[in-house]
Amino acid sequence: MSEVLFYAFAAIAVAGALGMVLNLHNTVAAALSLVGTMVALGGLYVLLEAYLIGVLQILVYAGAIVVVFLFVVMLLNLRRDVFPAGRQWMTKGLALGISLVVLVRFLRLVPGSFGEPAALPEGFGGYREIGARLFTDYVLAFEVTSLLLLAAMVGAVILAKREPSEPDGDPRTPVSRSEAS
Amino acid sequence: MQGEFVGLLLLLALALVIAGGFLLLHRLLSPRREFAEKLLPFECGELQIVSPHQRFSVKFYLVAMLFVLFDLEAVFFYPWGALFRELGGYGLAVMAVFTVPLVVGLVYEWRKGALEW
Amino acid sequence: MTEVVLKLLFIVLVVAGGMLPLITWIERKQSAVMQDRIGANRADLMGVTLLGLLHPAADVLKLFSKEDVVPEGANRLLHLLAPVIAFVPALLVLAVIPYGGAYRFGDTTLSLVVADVDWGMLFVFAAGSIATYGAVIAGWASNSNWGLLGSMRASAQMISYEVTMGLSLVGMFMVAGSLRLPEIAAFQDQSFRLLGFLLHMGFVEGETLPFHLDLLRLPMWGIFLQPLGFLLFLTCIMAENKRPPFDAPEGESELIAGYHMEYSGMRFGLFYTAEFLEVPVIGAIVATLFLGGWAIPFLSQETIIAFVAGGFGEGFATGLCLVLHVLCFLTKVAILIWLQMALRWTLPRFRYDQVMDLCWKMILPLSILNVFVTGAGILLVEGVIS
Amino acid sequence: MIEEAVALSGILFAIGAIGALVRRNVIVVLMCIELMLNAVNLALVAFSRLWADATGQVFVMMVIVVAAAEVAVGLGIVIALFRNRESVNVEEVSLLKW
Repeated sequence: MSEVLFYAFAAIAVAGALGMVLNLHNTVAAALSLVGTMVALGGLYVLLEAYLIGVLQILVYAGAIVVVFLFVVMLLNLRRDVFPAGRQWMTKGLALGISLVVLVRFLRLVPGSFGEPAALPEGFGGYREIGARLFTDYVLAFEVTSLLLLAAMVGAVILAKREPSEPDGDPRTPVSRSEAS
Repeated sequence: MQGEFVGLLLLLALALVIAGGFLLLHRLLSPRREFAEKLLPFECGELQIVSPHQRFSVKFYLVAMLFVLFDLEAVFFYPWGALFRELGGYGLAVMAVFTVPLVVGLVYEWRKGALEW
Repeated sequence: MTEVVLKLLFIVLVVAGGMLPLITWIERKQSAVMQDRIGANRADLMGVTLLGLLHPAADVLKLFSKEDVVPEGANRLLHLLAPVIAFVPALLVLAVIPYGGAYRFGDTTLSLVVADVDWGMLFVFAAGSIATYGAVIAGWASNSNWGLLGSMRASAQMISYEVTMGLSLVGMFMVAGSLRLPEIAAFQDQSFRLLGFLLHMGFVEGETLPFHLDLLRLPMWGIFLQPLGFLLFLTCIMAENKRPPFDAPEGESELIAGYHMEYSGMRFGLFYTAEFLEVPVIGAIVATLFLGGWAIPFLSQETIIAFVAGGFGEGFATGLCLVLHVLCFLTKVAILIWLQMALRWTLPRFRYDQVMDLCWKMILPLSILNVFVTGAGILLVEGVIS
Repeated sequence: MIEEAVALSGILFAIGAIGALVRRNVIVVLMCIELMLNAVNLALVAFSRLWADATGQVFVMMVIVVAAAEVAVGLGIVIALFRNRESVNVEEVSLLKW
């Protein structure tokens, strides 16, 4: 049962990833296939007994991070972004080649290189164990996290927000018609 | 524990079947009398003057960005809240230290006008 | 396995099959009563109208017989996918909500929840965040100005209230000490002494309170332990459902219908079903978290079983308890559905900037404050709870 | 199942890396970077299961935070770029390549 589910989720994850990379015309659809990958990964985490991480994967990656991507795509109106035909085929071929060679070597390493999985303690992967680790052993990392979030908050506002002197449409209407192209 | 997820998967399958079945049944039952005017996007009986392919105000990005960052804050709050009894006063202090920068960030956004609509 | 299937069928039949049609009828009847009208009473089957109870069936038939229009220039695949994405999470949430406690029949324990997962409440949040995509894609895929405006408003509102919805609940997690919904519900199946903190902080000598003060009790429900959390959470979860007074994304008078404007027939029907499905789901979540779930006030499970088992035997007592608990839960859900309807027809629509201000400038700071006040409170008067 | 999970993480990482190198839409490049971070998360979870040690899962939480911060700032940069150059093509944003 769980083997079948594993392969089903893995197939969805790979299909979503490929759909994102290969979709050249529609960035919204690319973002949505990424959502498929994220949800499938959440299922894989649950199969690997990482229950809290599984739900956080869906909550944060699928439910929050990709939403921001989608917002920016819609914000910039990238409904159809067809770029001029590619140049630099050399560079790209090289990138593709090296990545594939590394991948094949990696995949040949994996089979049989791990032993049997260790026996699981009670409550493994639940929020109690993760939380206990996070708030005691790794409390410094946890505190520094909030500084990272603060830095991101300040940085994003400075980068994205215009000064009040610049026109940004009527503050009462959500769509700024002045930017319509 | 994984047995608990059988119910979730079954309900997911059921929901997909219901939704798909409804759409399929509708497809089979509904009449089809299409003509060009009917297929136009609804604009109070007029042709579209402004294309919907236009850019949006950056406010939506700012809200989305704030959402992601505060959502992560909340993600750390959930297990902390459930473990609060075990952590006690130490936990409260840890979380206070964690929250201060985020409150500073919120005040900063507020003063910068990123929360204005 | 069969047990899971039976529980699944029960909730789907009760909620989706029973409550859902009833709610559309109640909505119309209640609005009629509040506006001094008669309300839905025309649909009849050979002269029988049943107070308009045939209207839900007529609505479904009508939706099926409408033409399936996909507007020109729409993205056909995403246009089809959006209502499914909006509908599935709304139904999926039902799996983690306990509609009864855990009951021992001999050697087996029957727990009345489909999926007793460790992080039930986080699953509710995750499902809600997935539902955002339904709104975003619906407006974007249908190539319409109104639809796009509605979907941008809807998604910004939904993601904003998602954050505060989570944060306003942290206080309740702290009090109940769990993220697991059955545990939170079972925690509320007891009562506390209003003045118990006098004892625990050492103001009263001895082991127990005087008898008349000991009688002063309240059920240990979230609404009494977390009154602010209850108000904030109810506001947030109603805003998340985008029903009035938070219906700026689809305000009829400004955006016509918002993000599902270009939808007809059953495609629209799925959006409509999702929106109405969320009414009982919200009722069930709020009841479980703040109104004690299946718990009967002042009569805990042990009390009932111990009282009835004396005369009728253990098995009968447990069965009776099960039935009473499920009925109690459904009653609470019904009360909360009524509350949502009453609010929906009482309050005028918020302006969009007011919706966002309410979220980021009022509820967010208040919910963070609530967390720390609750924390300090628990540490100070730990004795009140227990 | 663990070996398969690690292999899958390698495949996803490779897809992400290829996409980040080949695609020219900045937003897609950022999405590919997210995919690579996710591949690493999958490997962390798989190894955490292998050794029955929850530390890997704590790391995953940290990676999630980093990913979110990266998205917020990265997309802020994209918006600022777009405002100045009306393009999201990485090849047109080569000012630093002088």
